[in-house]
Amino acid sequence: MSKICTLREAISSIEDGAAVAMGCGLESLIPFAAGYEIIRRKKRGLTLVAPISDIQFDQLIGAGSARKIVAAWVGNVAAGLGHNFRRAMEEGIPRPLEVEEHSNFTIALGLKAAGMGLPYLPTRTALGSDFSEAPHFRAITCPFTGERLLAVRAVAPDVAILHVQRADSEGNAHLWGNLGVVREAAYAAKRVILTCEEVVDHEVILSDPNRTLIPGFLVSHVVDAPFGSHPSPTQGYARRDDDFYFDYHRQSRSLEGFQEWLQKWVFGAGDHEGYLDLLGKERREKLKPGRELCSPAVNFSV
Amino acid sequence: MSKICTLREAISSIEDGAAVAMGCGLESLIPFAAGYEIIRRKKRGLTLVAPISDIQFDQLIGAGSARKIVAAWVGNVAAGLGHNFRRAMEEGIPRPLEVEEHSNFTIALGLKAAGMGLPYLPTRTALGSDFSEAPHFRAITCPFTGERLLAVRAVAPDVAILHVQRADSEGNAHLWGNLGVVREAAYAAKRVILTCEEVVDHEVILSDPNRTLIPGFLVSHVVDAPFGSHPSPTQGYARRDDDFYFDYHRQSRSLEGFQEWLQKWVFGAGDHEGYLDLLGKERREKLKPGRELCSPAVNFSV
Amino acid sequence: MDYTLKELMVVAAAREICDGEVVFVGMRLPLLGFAVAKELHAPRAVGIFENGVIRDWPALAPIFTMSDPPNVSRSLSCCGLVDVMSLLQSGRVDLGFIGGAEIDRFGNLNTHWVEENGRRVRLPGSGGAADIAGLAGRCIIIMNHERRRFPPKVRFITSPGYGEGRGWREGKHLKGGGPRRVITSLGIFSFDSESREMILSSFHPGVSIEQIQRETGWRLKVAAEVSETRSPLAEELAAVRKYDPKGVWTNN
Amino acid sequence: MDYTLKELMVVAAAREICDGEVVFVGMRLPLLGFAVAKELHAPRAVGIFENGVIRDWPALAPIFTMSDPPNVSRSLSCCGLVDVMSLLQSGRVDLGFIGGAEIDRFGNLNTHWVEENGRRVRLPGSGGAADIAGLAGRCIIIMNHERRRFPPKVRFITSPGYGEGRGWREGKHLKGGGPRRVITSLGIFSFDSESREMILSSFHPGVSIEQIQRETGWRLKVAAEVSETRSPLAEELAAVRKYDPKGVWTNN
Repeated sequence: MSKICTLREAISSIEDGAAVAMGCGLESLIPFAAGYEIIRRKKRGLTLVAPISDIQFDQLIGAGSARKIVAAWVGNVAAGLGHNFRRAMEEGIPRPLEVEEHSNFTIALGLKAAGMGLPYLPTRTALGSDFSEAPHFRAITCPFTGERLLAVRAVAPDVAILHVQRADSEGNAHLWGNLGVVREAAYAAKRVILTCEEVVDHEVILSDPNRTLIPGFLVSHVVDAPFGSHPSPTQGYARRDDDFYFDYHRQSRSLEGFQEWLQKWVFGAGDHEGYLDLLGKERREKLKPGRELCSPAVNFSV
Repeated sequence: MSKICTLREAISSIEDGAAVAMGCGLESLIPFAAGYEIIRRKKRGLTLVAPISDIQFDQLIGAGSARKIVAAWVGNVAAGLGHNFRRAMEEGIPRPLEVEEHSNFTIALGLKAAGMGLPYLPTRTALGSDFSEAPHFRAITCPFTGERLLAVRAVAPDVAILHVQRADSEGNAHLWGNLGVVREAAYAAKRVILTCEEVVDHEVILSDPNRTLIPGFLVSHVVDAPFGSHPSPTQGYARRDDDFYFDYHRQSRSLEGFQEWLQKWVFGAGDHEGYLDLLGKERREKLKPGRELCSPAVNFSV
Repeated sequence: MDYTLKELMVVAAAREICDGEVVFVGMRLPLLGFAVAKELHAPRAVGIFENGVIRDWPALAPIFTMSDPPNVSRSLSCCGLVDVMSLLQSGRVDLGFIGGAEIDRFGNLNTHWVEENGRRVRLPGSGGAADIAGLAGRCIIIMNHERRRFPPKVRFITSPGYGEGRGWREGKHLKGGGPRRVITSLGIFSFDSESREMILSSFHPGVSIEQIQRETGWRLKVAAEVSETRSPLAEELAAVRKYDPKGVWTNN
Repeated sequence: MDYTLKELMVVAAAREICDGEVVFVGMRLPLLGFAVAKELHAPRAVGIFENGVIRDWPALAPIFTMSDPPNVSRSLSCCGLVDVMSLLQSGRVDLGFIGGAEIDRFGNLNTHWVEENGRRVRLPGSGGAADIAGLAGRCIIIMNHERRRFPPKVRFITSPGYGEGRGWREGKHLKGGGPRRVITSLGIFSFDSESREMILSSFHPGVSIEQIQRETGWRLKVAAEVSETRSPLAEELAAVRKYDPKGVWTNN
């Protein structure tokens, strides 16, 4: 049963107020195309979940889609602060924002707990950090050693939006490169929406089962979205578009600048195809990876 | 700095009384060659750690190497009971045996806990199972939800002996096929001894970093041991030798029969090369996989 | 009969699998049952194995263990034991097949130790059975039906069924639904939704209820609508024989 | 001087890495420092990144983030965040580099919020810094040295140093060794083994102790053997420039 659909259909399945994990590869594999469509579909009251999301959360905050952030870091990795995040936190613009503060490790453990079907996981990190005083952490004691540990409450998103290199029509997905918390998010969420560089035959998936990090039975929608992580990189398919981040940083400094940015790149583009047109062929060509560096085959012979 | 050495050197580094994880791929990748060398080197008082080990633990128990088993299952997967395990448990022959009882999931969590640097991990499994009354389990309560859970004490072996498809001289290892608890054991143990089908150039490792499941800095010894998992399979290199298991089951039914088996296949063979000679070329050829089923390349281009 | 008892059991196992379900398979008869279900009424079922293999079609060749190369090659996903057990613990596994050396009237299984002639016999232990028994959406138990294997109360609970009956699983905080069916060499049992006791729902062709009672260590409860086990259909038998052409697993 | 201040800082960072060590690298100056150390005195050092990348040689091309393809391709291992953090939490990481918006005299770092002109300014948060600060064998902190960034006590502890001094980390059950060195744009600090307070151990060429005091929000402790920071050697500078030929990171 094919789960392939348009980006619009996939994003329309997300309800206002949902908890959405996205940007789980850290600085790569960020599903920006899906984020833009969330803004176009005017989703409201979302809880956004990821360790760091580079500028994705800043965009969604500025567009008014987010009510709450569950994250370790919100900003612009190459350029510094996130201006929309600041405006929301400091002035409630465009609306007030709640933050469940984490470190990279604790949010990963929160997702991992949910994906393991557990209400919490213990850790030794974040002890002594002021943010660990928040109610999603609890001081606990090891029942064997008596050691003091920190319990991290499970983080169970309603949906995880994940960008991957290739998937079949049932949502079985191959990923490579750095994996961040992609797998943890896929297991933690009630369901997964995939955007992918390529939809491939089921046969391709079966030919290398060790790369199948997301089994299709966790997935509800599969969207064919080449360059869907732009401006973030996808190993083997797209380089990072550094200029895009710097331009965004400059333009989003003022609220008006951000609105203009949004008007051009999100609403004006209309959809992912329009966005790619707007980027232009030349820029897209520059972002394509260079000389192939292919993995050697391994033998699954029986 | 090369860590390549002989099987004898690697096994000699294990001290009497050590806790040794081996057989962590479940029914495949079992480091039988290393187990035989443990018997030849007359190691004593070992604690053996694995979910199931097919007949490997039965062999080591019969040879008198083991004092304690930390496992979920000890027997002969295709043929049934483990005769040496029964003799040790029922009659103390050749010596009494202590068992730390687990399920597959709880021992995996024990290893995972150690590998994460934690003294325990919580779970919902084994509640209501009589073996969970043992002191390596404790009833606990979730600090957030109040739910009843089970704490599994960390299992931290002194050494993990892992058979892998390929490794470089520093111990960076590529694995594929089913992974069992190989990775958990590598992270949990104080150090890792690798036996591998092939020693490859560092370049091969770098060409597919997603297959590197064990980084070399966890590894102390690398042994070039093709067919080192015989009679268990290694995906892409060796089929399962079913007859070997059935023969073992028959011969080990009596203590005398096991002694004869041991004399022939372990002491008589003298070393891994002698063992392969004893198997014979024809049998080895039959155990080699058939037509290649190669994974397609993925692109790591930048 | 133009089929063997084990073929009947395989078919009964296959019938328990619904389309699209995620199934912890196990070896031998359930493995065949999974193949039969995939072939016939459950083409979209997915099989999970404790070693980390997830498959959406049967192994490429007959296998003795779940880690044999034909069960690994061309699988949907190869991951680790913690991954598949996480799927189980988080409620993603609809169904699991398990067995044991002993079963009691509340469906508890023992694979740790039994007594024979007053002598303690040590068995292999849980493996993943306790995990599946506790956490799968529902469990199907497959057993040889002999009186010594059907005591009123197992000596040791390896894999919990309904413990001491009604409310016991809830009291133990077990997340999975517990045993749904016991498929034995003599008949098929379900469990009373109130008392949680095993109830005979069908007897295999040629087997009498009295015979089943003789091989059972407690006073048998029989369903009002008890009937003969439905014989395998021709297409079911064909599917069994496609995957076990030499009868390695299904010859009596 | 025939080198920039940032080149000096990169070289100082590189000198902290011993051969064979496993290092949580981070971006910018420490990333360059790692490359310099690999090139010169620590060829067997291994770099770990929070996104799951483990490398034993520098990225293939200049990068802005640790997930840029040149940092991923031809790495030693690509795994997940939980994997590398597990290595950290289990004591396998010898050294980590971190930074912050504010640091206080016990080496505590704040990257959550500060005040500017009485107005609260929200910063990005911890990322992985709190994890590294708590769990790495030892930490090296890299900071721009300005008085507003060096208050006596940070407003918010994101990444703990020695807290309130002696015994504080132990009381918090922190497993890692804590900050070993602070490399600033004015000098290099170590920590008193008793009081756990920052101590100036060297001032950069051309910088006076008085100047450092002026840019520090508390009464500076100065090591008895304080000296000028050792200038980069020619080979050290050559290595820096090999990896940052255009001075993207190291131009002042």
